Amino acid sequence: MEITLAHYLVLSGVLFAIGLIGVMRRKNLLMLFFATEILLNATNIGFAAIAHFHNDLTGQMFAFFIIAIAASEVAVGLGLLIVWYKRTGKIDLDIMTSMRG
Amino acid sequence: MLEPLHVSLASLNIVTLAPMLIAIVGALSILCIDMIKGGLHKSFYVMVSLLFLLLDLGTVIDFGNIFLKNGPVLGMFDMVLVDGLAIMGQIIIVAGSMLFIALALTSKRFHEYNNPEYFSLFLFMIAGFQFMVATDNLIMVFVGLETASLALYALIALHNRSKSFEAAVKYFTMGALAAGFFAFGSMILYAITGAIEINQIASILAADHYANIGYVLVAVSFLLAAFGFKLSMVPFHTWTPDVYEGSTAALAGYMSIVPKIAGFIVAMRLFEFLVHSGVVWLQVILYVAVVVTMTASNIWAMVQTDVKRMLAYSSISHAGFVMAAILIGTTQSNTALFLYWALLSFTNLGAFTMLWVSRQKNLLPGQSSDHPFEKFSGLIKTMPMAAIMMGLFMLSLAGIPPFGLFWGKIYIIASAVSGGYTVLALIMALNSALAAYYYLKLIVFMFMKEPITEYGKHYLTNASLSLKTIIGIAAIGTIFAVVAVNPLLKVITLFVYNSGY
Amino acid sequence: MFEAIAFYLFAALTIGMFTITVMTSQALYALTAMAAGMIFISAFFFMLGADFLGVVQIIVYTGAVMALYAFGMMFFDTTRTLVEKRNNPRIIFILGVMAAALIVFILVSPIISTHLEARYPIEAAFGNSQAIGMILFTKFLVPFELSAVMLLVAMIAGIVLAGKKMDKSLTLMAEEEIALMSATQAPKDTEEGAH
Amino acid sequence: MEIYLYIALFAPLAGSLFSALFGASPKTSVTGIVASGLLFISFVSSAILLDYVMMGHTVHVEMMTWIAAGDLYIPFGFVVDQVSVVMMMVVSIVSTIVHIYSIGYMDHDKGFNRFFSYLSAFVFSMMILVMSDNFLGLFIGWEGVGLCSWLLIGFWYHKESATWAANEAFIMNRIADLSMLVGIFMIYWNIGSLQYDVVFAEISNLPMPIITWIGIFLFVGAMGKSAQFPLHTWLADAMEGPTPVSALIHAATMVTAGVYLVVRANPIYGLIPEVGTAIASLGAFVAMFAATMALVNRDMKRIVAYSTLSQLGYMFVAAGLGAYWVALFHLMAHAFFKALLFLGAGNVMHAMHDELDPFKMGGLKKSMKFTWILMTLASVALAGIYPLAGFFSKDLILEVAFVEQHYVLYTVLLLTAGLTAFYSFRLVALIFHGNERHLKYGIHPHEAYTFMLYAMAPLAVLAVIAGMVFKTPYYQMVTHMLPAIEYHIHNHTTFWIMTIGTQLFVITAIAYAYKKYAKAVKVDTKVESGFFYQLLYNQYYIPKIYDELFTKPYRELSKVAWKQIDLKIVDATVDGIANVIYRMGEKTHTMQNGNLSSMLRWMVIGLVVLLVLAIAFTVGYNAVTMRAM
Amino acid sequence: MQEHILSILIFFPALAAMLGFIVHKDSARAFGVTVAAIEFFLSLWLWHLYDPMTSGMQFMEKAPLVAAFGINYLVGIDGISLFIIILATFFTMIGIASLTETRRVKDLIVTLLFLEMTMVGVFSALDAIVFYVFWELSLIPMLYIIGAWGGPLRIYASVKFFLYTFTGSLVMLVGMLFMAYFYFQATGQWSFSLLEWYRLILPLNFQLWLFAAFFLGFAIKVPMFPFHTWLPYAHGQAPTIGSVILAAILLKMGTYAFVRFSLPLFPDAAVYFMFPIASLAIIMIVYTAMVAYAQEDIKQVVAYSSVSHMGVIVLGTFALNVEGISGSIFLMIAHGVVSGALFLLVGVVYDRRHTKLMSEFGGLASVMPRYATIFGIMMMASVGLPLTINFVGEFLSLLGFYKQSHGFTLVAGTAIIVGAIYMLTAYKKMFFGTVTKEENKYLKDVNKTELLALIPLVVITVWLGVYPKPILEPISKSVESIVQLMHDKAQTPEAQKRIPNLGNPEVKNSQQETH
Repeated sequence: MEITLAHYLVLSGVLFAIGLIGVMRRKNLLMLFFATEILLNATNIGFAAIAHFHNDLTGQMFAFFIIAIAASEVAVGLGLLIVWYKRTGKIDLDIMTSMRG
Repeated sequence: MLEPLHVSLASLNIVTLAPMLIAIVGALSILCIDMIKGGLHKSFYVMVSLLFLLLDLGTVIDFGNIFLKNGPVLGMFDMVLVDGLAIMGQIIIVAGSMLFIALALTSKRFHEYNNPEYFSLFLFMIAGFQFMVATDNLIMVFVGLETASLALYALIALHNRSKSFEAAVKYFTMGALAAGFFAFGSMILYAITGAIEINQIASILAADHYANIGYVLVAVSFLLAAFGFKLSMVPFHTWTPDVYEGSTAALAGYMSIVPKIAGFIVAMRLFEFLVHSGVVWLQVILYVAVVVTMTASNIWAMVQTDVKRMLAYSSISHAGFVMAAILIGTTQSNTALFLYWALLSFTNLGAFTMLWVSRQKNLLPGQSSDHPFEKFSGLIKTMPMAAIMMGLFMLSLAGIPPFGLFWGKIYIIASAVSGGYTVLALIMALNSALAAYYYLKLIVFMFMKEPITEYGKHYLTNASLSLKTIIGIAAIGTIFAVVAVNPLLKVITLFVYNSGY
Repeated sequence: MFEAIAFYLFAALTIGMFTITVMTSQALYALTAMAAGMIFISAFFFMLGADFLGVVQIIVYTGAVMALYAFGMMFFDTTRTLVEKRNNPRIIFILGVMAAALIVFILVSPIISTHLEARYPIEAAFGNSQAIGMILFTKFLVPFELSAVMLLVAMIAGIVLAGKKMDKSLTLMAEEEIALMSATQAPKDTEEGAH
Repeated sequence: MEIYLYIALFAPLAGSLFSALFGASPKTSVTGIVASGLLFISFVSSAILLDYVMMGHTVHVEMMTWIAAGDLYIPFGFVVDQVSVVMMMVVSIVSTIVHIYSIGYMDHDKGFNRFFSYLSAFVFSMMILVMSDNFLGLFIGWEGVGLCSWLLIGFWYHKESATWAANEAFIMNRIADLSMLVGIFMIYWNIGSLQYDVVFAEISNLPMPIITWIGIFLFVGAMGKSAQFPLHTWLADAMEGPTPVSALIHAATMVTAGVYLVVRANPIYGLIPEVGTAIASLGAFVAMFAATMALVNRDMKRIVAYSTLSQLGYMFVAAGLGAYWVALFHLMAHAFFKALLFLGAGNVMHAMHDELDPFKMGGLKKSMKFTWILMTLASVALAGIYPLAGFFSKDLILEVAFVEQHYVLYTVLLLTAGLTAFYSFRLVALIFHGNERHLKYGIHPHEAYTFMLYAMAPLAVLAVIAGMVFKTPYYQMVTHMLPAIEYHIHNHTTFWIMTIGTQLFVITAIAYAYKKYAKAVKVDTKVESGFFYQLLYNQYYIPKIYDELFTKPYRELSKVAWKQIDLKIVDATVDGIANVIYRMGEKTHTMQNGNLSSMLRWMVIGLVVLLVLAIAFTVGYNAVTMRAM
Repeated sequence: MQEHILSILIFFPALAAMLGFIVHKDSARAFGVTVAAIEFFLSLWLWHLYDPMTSGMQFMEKAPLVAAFGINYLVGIDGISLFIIILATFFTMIGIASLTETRRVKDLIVTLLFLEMTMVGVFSALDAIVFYVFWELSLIPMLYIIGAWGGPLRIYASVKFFLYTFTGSLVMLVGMLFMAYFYFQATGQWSFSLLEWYRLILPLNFQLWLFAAFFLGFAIKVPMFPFHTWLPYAHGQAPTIGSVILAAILLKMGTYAFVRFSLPLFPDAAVYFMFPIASLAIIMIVYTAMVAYAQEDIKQVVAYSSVSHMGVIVLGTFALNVEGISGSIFLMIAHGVVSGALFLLVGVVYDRRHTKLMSEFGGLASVMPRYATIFGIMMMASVGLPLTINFVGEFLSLLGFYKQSHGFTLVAGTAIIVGAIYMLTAYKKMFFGTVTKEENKYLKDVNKTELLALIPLVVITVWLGVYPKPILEPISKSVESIVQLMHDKAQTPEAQKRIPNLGNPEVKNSQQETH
């Protein structure tokens, strides 16, 4: 049984879906950010696999940059979270509804 | 072992990086200046930023001249693409930023302007957007986009009040999700084509005769979702009103112009080749998306009680309107897109600045948002000039001739007509009527109602000479737009046509 | 065969870990599970011959990102369980499953493309890291530099946002207060800037 | 001669404008005198023109262009020919007299000046009507007299009944005017001109149905002005106006405009005898119909008005039967004696303090001798007793009917003649004879101003001699234009039997009237409660029917149109669309509930929808391409 | 100066309005009157310069606006627009002169002057986009006038007015763009010049669609049934000056546009839609007359009467022959004068009593005789009495349409009946009877200022009723060229039959001169 590209892609898809579920169901902002990390990681697997099966480095490069982006996002995200937490004492997103309509 | 690579410097075209580098250098120098001598007045930073942006704009315009002579230029291992779209986009980005950065010169003190980092981030953001439009490499797009977005999140939050934090967090989170979409979409495109340059993707797909149509569509779905977020297409628009409300009027106005044009340019590069290759699905989806975005946001804008939120919905609707140009996909429509956006920048600049000058620091008791309609009640009696200006911008937004946006509007509708999208043209026209309602609502408040005294005190208190000048510029740009339309049209057509769009 | 076993093993592990991350109500569990999941992912990278990527994955994610999150968690004091209200979990479930099903459905079909050609082929002759280095500093130089800028932006943003500067709103403070504050805090601020 | 034409035409206008200058100021007799004087001038000019026309000339002037667009060319053109000059004379004589009379009659009225302004304006309009040389010019006058009639009926505007009657008159006339306009349109589009000479020259070239329709439409127009059934109700109500107005407008001149039109358009009607017969039949019917209503009415002026209506019927019989000159002749004679009758009635009213019910009068011959004489004279003339004017003109119509072998018409007209005599003398008897019933109401009658009586005198003279003296010269003159047909019963025996028989019949009717009403008035309750009496008294219930059938439904329908249709359907639809859109906004903008989680969900939903669509499309696409392969 | 007189005429009021901001508010009215008077005399001068013997456009001016897109500032007038322009300047002058408003007069004056610019602009524009610009721009001053100086429901009324007309004109805009696109396809160049569009002969099905698009915009403006419901509100709530201008000029834009755009551009479609439109016109005439009859508010009566009269105008326009079209254009002017005057008159009594309900009045004829007289004259003009201005137009319009259909004209002719019914009834309610209300007993009659406005209108009403030639002749001449153009362009046999061929109008004109 050979592991094909499709296997990796399916894995990537499944992980992405898990990420989506997390994004949708998390009310804790911190854990919501975890879910977005999962999304990016899922994509990374896909890129690496495609790069492998196409025998091409570009995919790996893309994955590399995605990792960089993910790291930056964490920094900014945490920064935002901290100010928010300092202001409200909570990181529950359900209280974040002062603007609506 | 690896052979050393010999790359001639000339072939790199390093100069293509110049505009972005100027912005980055500007950002860095602001940081350095702050380190050397802190506590400088914000006007200093505004002027420094303006200077760098001016340089930036100068180089871009210079590229424009070169482009008209030589056609599109690739640089830095084909990472940087300087074609008409990129130049037009950069001009709008940089010029728009110049106009909006000056809005920091308020008479009141606001938290963010006392932080030099604000200006530095602002310039970084511009660099990010410039990278984003000046390439057709998806990685570059992605990284540029993220650079700009991260800076933007920080800029919003720097306003330092809970609403702005809330706005930033919402924007950030949704942005992260959209980034995931973008990444996944690019991955699928890469999977089927092995390329991440849009023009190569296009040619490979064409060579395959779209054999993997399913994959293409899934990829397009993801990318549409990602850009739908950036361009605030329904139902990916939900961040827009909240973020606009949470940030300052100045920044909200900025967001309604600059990030979107960057998004449009990428969307243009990404989707138009698909539309042209007869991917019916995409045409239909775009059609539906355009119509729904325009209509739904117009309807929602009607029921708003806050002017800034109303303008947020209105900017969604404008985005939908302009998205139609991408759907139509002719040279005329792409020209119309730029024309429309250029004109919109002036009008929106004016409208948001009018909000900005009326900004008070604290909400009054019973006031739930910064700019409720009641605040503008009877403005014609208390401050006639302000009322007339605001009225002017509203009329322009509503597309009443001969004010700025009207010309953009007719050109887009005309392109729809000549592109064969008659029904779309009608829908667009009728949507303008819907939109007129809420713009009119503000006019009604300003011109036809009695002033509410407690708000009267707070109007125009944030105004300064520079802000008034900007309003003046915006007003002149709006009123006399007709003079500029012809040259703009000629230039834009040249740029767009020569870029192959 | 070995590859298959490894794939399924790690796939199961990753999916499991991430499911825990998404489903658990304990932030600590979630964090731990995610860190584990990240490491398992790096296994795929190694399997796929992307050694460099695998290493980066471990260092950046498990090292840097997770550390950041851990700091954050300590700050937020979220080790206690956080009760998350869910209004309609069914929608989430349906949407999630649908998304997964759709993606899987489309991805199981084989990719047939005759025009694929590797433009930066992975050559066995030299190591992956070398190849990466090669193209990273030629072809991908600009994105690389740009991501440096991006990281700088992220850093500035993080510092500005999380720093003390945001504790008090300059917008709302009176003029005298600011004067007072800058007098007392000025040295500190510069110190912070120097870091 | 043209100068006289202009004088005849514009002198009344000058009078009107002069009086109008004083419209808002208090009474000055100057206005009355000047207006009357100017009318007299007009009369003199008309007389000069008559003389000129008698010599066989006609005067035709074109003053200026009025409307010219495309092929349409309508000037202000005026013609004085044999027909119009007769009308001009009638109009100018009667109006001059009425003007002078009014100086006395309106003596105490606040609106004295205004009155003369309106009255002279009326004369001017009438002059335009008769002198115009084209149909549209005629229409100007036609509408002008309508306007003045409206003004004058509603002269006492504080009276509800007066203003109501004024509006009724105007609106009813408008109905007819529409038909007239349509007639004019037809003429224009078929002939290309509205000038009489052109039209009459070309009319015979048109296909028969078109001529017929033109005839019908024009006649319907005439019906309105001449108050023919079914557009007659306004005339009786118009008696709300001051009595001189009734004398001038609603007896002598305006109401005869319809007859004038038919006479004028004789080249048209000459081609369509069937329409003529219909006109004659309608005329006969109206003659009878109006006379019956006059029998029982208790309003002096209304009785006279019905008699006018009845006489108009006579005229239409003549005109319908092609005896245009006879119609015109009766028109003229009728103008004199009917105006006289009205003015007499005016005197009575004055004396009786505007009491109109003859049953509340009586024995007035003592205090108002001259009036009595004049009114009796007029009534005799109306009844058609030899040798007064009515005899010559009315009996001629009977002869016409007989000669043309319309025996039914003849019988009807004959009977009507009897009725006419009866009700005329019923009125005279009730007013001037018997007990002085008015004393009961504390009214002490007095004779009118002498100058008013003098003013009436010429009319009396004309009423007496018009038939005898004018008949021959008139005949000679008008037959230049109108078909010259002598209506003689060639059998002398028949002629004499008929003439004497008619006279006897009429005299019997007079005698009966005197017998019944001259002495004491017995109110026969049995008769009065009878069906026929009530039917006649209520004018055949026609006003009521109109009210129920047209006025009320129209009012209700209008209400429905406004409240139900306009507000609730048309406007509500527009507002409804707007509201639906707005509601949609209100309902759906809660989608933006501010919760980040749902925002994210919206994004995922969007993505999933896109994916579903993508896959659906792919599956469909593949299926199609597979089949194609 | 003569060659730029139209531009001067258009932009002078706007320029003056700008300066008007500086004028002290006490002198604002005097300033407004001065400017409006100058403008009026300029327009009279224009008439003086106008050569009535030519049927084409005169005083043409052209300047490129957006050359790349074929938009030019192109203005010019012919006999049709000339008099409406004069009417507009005249009414602005009269309106300002008789202004009784006391609240924020300066704003009002400035707004009115801007409005004047747009009005003159609409009627002199020969480029579709320029036309559209002025067309839309005219909404804004009106919106402000109604919304700021109006009655209690003013905001609803003004917004409704704006949105309704705006929606219609947007559809029209799409039509215009389509038209330009056709021109582009035919010639390879964008152009919005009407005169160049006239040369296009479109296939029937395109004509139908385009006609419909234009129609919607115009019909709402006219306003035609069933798009008329904004009008009663607008009139009901607008201040006197607003109603006057709205009724006298703004409504005419719609019917004018029919003549300028719909007929010559789409002759076949005009014939195709002739009867449907005539039906609508008849519904307008009869139905709104009935609605007018049911009104309780005198201003609403006049407002609905406007709709009814506009029906006659539309009918005349779609007679598609010289008589009908000339008549309808003349009626536009006539109706402008008469309804303008009627609204002024209603304003007189409103100023005194602050109510417009007819039941509040009664017997005014004895209290205000001069007022009653003038009202009476205008009312009679409104019901179309001969020798008043309205008659000429009404007669010609109906006469014209009679050529096309007997039955329709017969029904439409009921205008003269139903018109009389509501007008006379209203007049009776207001002026006749006895004075019952104490407040009405001492009402002042019209004063000098009001007479200043009303007397000229009375004079015009009678003068043009008696001697319409100076206006009718140039109109007729210009209409002839339009009809001929339509005939020449007509493709369907039906259209060729219905639109008369005038032969060579020049030859015919000279013949008429000798005549």
